[in-house]
Amino acid sequence: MDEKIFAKKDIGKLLEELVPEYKFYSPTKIKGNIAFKEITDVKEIELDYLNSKVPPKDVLFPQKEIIFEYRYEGKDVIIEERKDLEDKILIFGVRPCDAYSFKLLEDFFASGDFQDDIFLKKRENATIIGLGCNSPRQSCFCTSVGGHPFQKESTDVFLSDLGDTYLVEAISEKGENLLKKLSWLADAKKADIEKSKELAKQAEESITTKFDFDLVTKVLDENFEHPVWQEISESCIGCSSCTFLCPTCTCFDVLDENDEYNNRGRRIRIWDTCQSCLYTLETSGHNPRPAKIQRCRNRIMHKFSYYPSNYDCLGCVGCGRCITACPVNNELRLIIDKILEIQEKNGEKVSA
Amino acid sequence: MGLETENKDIETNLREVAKGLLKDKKVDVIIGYMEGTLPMLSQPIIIDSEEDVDKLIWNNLCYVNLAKYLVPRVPKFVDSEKGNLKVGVVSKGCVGRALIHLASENKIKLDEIKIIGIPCNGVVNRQRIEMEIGEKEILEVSVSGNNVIVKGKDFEKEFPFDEYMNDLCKTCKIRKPPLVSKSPDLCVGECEEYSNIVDDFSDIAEFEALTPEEKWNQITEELSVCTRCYACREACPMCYCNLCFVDQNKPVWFGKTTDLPDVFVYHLIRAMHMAGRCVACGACSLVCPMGIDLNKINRKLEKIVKERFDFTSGLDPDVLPPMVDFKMEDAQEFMLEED
Amino acid sequence: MTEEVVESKQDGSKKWEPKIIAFLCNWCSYAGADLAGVSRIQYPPNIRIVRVPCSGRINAYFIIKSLTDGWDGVLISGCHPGDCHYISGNLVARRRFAILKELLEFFGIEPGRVNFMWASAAEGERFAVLVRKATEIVKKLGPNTKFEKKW
Amino acid sequence: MPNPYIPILTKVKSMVSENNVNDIKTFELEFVNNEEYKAFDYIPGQFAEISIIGKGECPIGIASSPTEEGTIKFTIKKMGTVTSAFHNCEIGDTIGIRGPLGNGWPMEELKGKNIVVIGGGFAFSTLRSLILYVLDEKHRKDYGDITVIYGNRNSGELLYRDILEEWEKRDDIKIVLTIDSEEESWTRKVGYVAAVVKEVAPSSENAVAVVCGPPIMIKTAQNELGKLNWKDEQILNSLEMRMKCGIGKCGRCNIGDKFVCIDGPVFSLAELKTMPKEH
Repeated sequence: MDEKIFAKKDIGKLLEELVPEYKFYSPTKIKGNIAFKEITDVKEIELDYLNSKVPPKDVLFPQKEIIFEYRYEGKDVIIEERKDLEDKILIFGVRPCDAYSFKLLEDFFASGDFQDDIFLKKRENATIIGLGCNSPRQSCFCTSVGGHPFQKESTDVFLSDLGDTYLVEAISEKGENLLKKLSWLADAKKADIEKSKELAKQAEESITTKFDFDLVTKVLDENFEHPVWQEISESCIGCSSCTFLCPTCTCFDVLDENDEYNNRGRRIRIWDTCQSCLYTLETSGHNPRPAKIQRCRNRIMHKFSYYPSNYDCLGCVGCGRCITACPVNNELRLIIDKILEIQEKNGEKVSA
Repeated sequence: MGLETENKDIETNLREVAKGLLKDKKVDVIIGYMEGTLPMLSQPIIIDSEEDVDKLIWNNLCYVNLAKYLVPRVPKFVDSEKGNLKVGVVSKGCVGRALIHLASENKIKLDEIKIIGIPCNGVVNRQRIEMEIGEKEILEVSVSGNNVIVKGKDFEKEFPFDEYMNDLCKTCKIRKPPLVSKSPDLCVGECEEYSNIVDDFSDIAEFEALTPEEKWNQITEELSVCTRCYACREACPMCYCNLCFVDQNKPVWFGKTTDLPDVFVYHLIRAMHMAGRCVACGACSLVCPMGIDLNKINRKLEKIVKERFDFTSGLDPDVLPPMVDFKMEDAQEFMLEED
Repeated sequence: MTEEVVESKQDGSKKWEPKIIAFLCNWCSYAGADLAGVSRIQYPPNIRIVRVPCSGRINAYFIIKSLTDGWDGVLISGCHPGDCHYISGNLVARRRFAILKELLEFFGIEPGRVNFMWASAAEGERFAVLVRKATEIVKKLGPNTKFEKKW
Repeated sequence: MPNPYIPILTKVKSMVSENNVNDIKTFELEFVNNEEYKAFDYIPGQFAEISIIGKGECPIGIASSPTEEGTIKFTIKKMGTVTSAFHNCEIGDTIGIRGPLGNGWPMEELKGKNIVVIGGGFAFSTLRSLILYVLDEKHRKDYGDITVIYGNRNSGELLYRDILEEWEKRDDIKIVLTIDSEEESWTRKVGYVAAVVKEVAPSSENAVAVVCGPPIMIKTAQNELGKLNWKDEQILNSLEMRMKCGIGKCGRCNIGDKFVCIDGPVFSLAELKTMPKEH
């Protein structure tokens, strides 16, 4: 299908057309931060943004999610499964790094003998409209983790911001069908396509943070007990901002929430974090990861060593959120530098 | 005031003092701040050799409360043979207060640390500036005269420091660590104990005058974005409980979800626990990834404690904190009485 | 919490009645409540009493948990200052109550939701009067809905 | 595939207190829907996420053997919120189960081998399942000699007493019971499990040791086995870890890149030695 063009001022038209069919999630400003929220009013849409504070992961894997609801009738329990998983979802304006995170999440939740029904159903019913990233931040490093500021993977429709207009491309079948419905879109001119390519090139060049993650994985695998971890975890205060804002973190806790006066309740899952001491604390009092050093290590190992060995890809999309969020500036780039230093030192030893 | 030059002087002096302390073995390690990798941040650093003192910096972005690293002590502060090491703590007023208050709660021993006092003129409210810049990337921050200059790819903006200072710093009277006679600490630069700011809590008066409904709306709106990551708790030097009340599960006191009632209750009880203990460092708000402003609540606590019990936290390690103390004649105007 | 609706005897109209949880100290106020009962002094049936060893035992958690659980009001009563069975439990508690009361108000909870009082074992009359007063205050505020979760 | 987070409903059929202190009970659960029982196909050593709906969920090893028809059993010690709620249960209460989860004891690989079962304390539940399975007349011929070494703090902590008595009467299984310190009327062995292992000195020839118990017991027993020339591959452990989902999604039970819930809970000592010491 050919590329189309879509004027930014027509966003209201788009919304109007899609809202009856989809739950329309778009970037919107909440208390000064960009967040992906369900909207119905065009005024809420925020088009000028770098990226959202909390990743759009929370649309498909919200902080608090109901697993099922239950009712007590005497000693009997009646379990009611969720019915809203079939709702169609549209997420507008997802940056390529976050779109790629959907692929990671999908692969993770679908892996193994048990599939996470809740996430996968939602993902299946979601249409992702990606948006090219014209100005990556200094903290972005998507190109090092196999991404690109204009990567189209796991989006359905991809937009490139050309100023007043978006260049629209259908990527998947779902996207093509969506565009067919929007018959009023004009065809793109050759110049527009060229411009989009130019922007992609510029964006890629503007990314200065680059790592060789194959090497990182190798070094991590060999240095689980290295003293560098003490150094890395030293200034960490264990606040877990990094994991809560991470588009690929999936850990959760399961709780029962009761409405005791009405003999009903719901089993929910909420985000949990490996940076919390309670995460692994067992009832007996034993804690396999009792200190910050183990918890810091677990996060890094999980993304850059366990993920590659279990799912054959890095557990990171290079969005840089953990870098900007860390209040004590104990950020990923520094950590990776420190890890790579081990290799350098070892290399020196060998050559000497 | 010329912040930059003043800071540069302090920085040079600080390095000298630190070097001297390490050289004379008066301290084993020093915890201070170093240059951050992002324009609006600084990074805590622990140094134990004289060569590293040049990494120490001092500027208006040093907002982490270093007392956090002493309760409990990070591994580098404990030697496997010598036990607790003597730690030099680069302390602005609120860090010093935190240390002293923690000493009054018997959490640290003042003779095991050395307070290296630094006169502080407030830290930049980075969240407010970031929010005002909005969706643009900040690449450079500098301070010139009374202005914070923020530069990005295609913009440059000045923020008057007086206004874009952290709210708690605006009313802070204790800008240098209070010197406790018992432990002869030292101060980089001159050390007067109080500056003569008159604090009549007028900054929260407007909020206090609102109706309960309006207050509820404002507070819940502020808290609505909370993700329950507990960064506020982890950054707070006074939050050292092994098991926080929100994490207790026998019984489960309060919900752990991000539903409004649960979030509200978490912040309410955390505030309750801060009464008479908050040292007004503002770390809780400054570390919040969502930019929630908790300063108003902290100010209210300060006010209650000041007015009711005439207490300011972190001034004297020998005075009992107000919540473990009592007086027969404490005010009780809030009690129900017969008409 | 299920709302308490009481049918009025006079005209059959249904009226909302507040539910108030009362934490009473074992030594003074609980005995005071007892005395009020024994002396047949009427007080509103809206309160549900929880006996605690001392007002110093009352944690802010109890009070806030009661509110989140849907009680319309919380009433706390202990020995008069100076009369505490454990000498100073109520004095420590008083500081805690003072802070909590002001904080609740600052957070936008109506100040009348949580009430504190002193009543000795000999003050059955005072107990009844103050319970009546607290009930009136809470009744005026209406049901406590701020902590309700969406279902 | 059905939603793996939805529990199967069962009812408490019976509850038996197992020890003198009365903080360990064995719960017998009967499925509400018999079809679901038929589909609940498990082997010894697997676990299930069991929940009192409204109180929460916890992972517990299945104590019954698939050879015991009709119901499944769990032995639960009163520890945290959920397990305490279990101890407050009444007959007929509804219990949710999700499972069977994890990899059980490798029953196929054990065929033709001698089995040495070493258990300590209340971790004996999945071992009970294993022994019952092996002793069943359908399976007994598939396995070699069976030696059971079971230690406890005192005689009051001994689980499954009636079944142990039955086993002691049989001649195709060797049962060695031990308690930590001497007691009147205790006629069996006294001493820690490791010491008894040394004394019994099971042969490593064509054998597999199955070790389950408190961490210190596991460690010392393994050392003793090592001294008796057992190879790491011959020693099997069942690990415990905090879990929420039991199906490899909630993240917390990882040891290195392995999840205890889906890659375990049974690991050989050889495997454990290649994994980080985070368990």
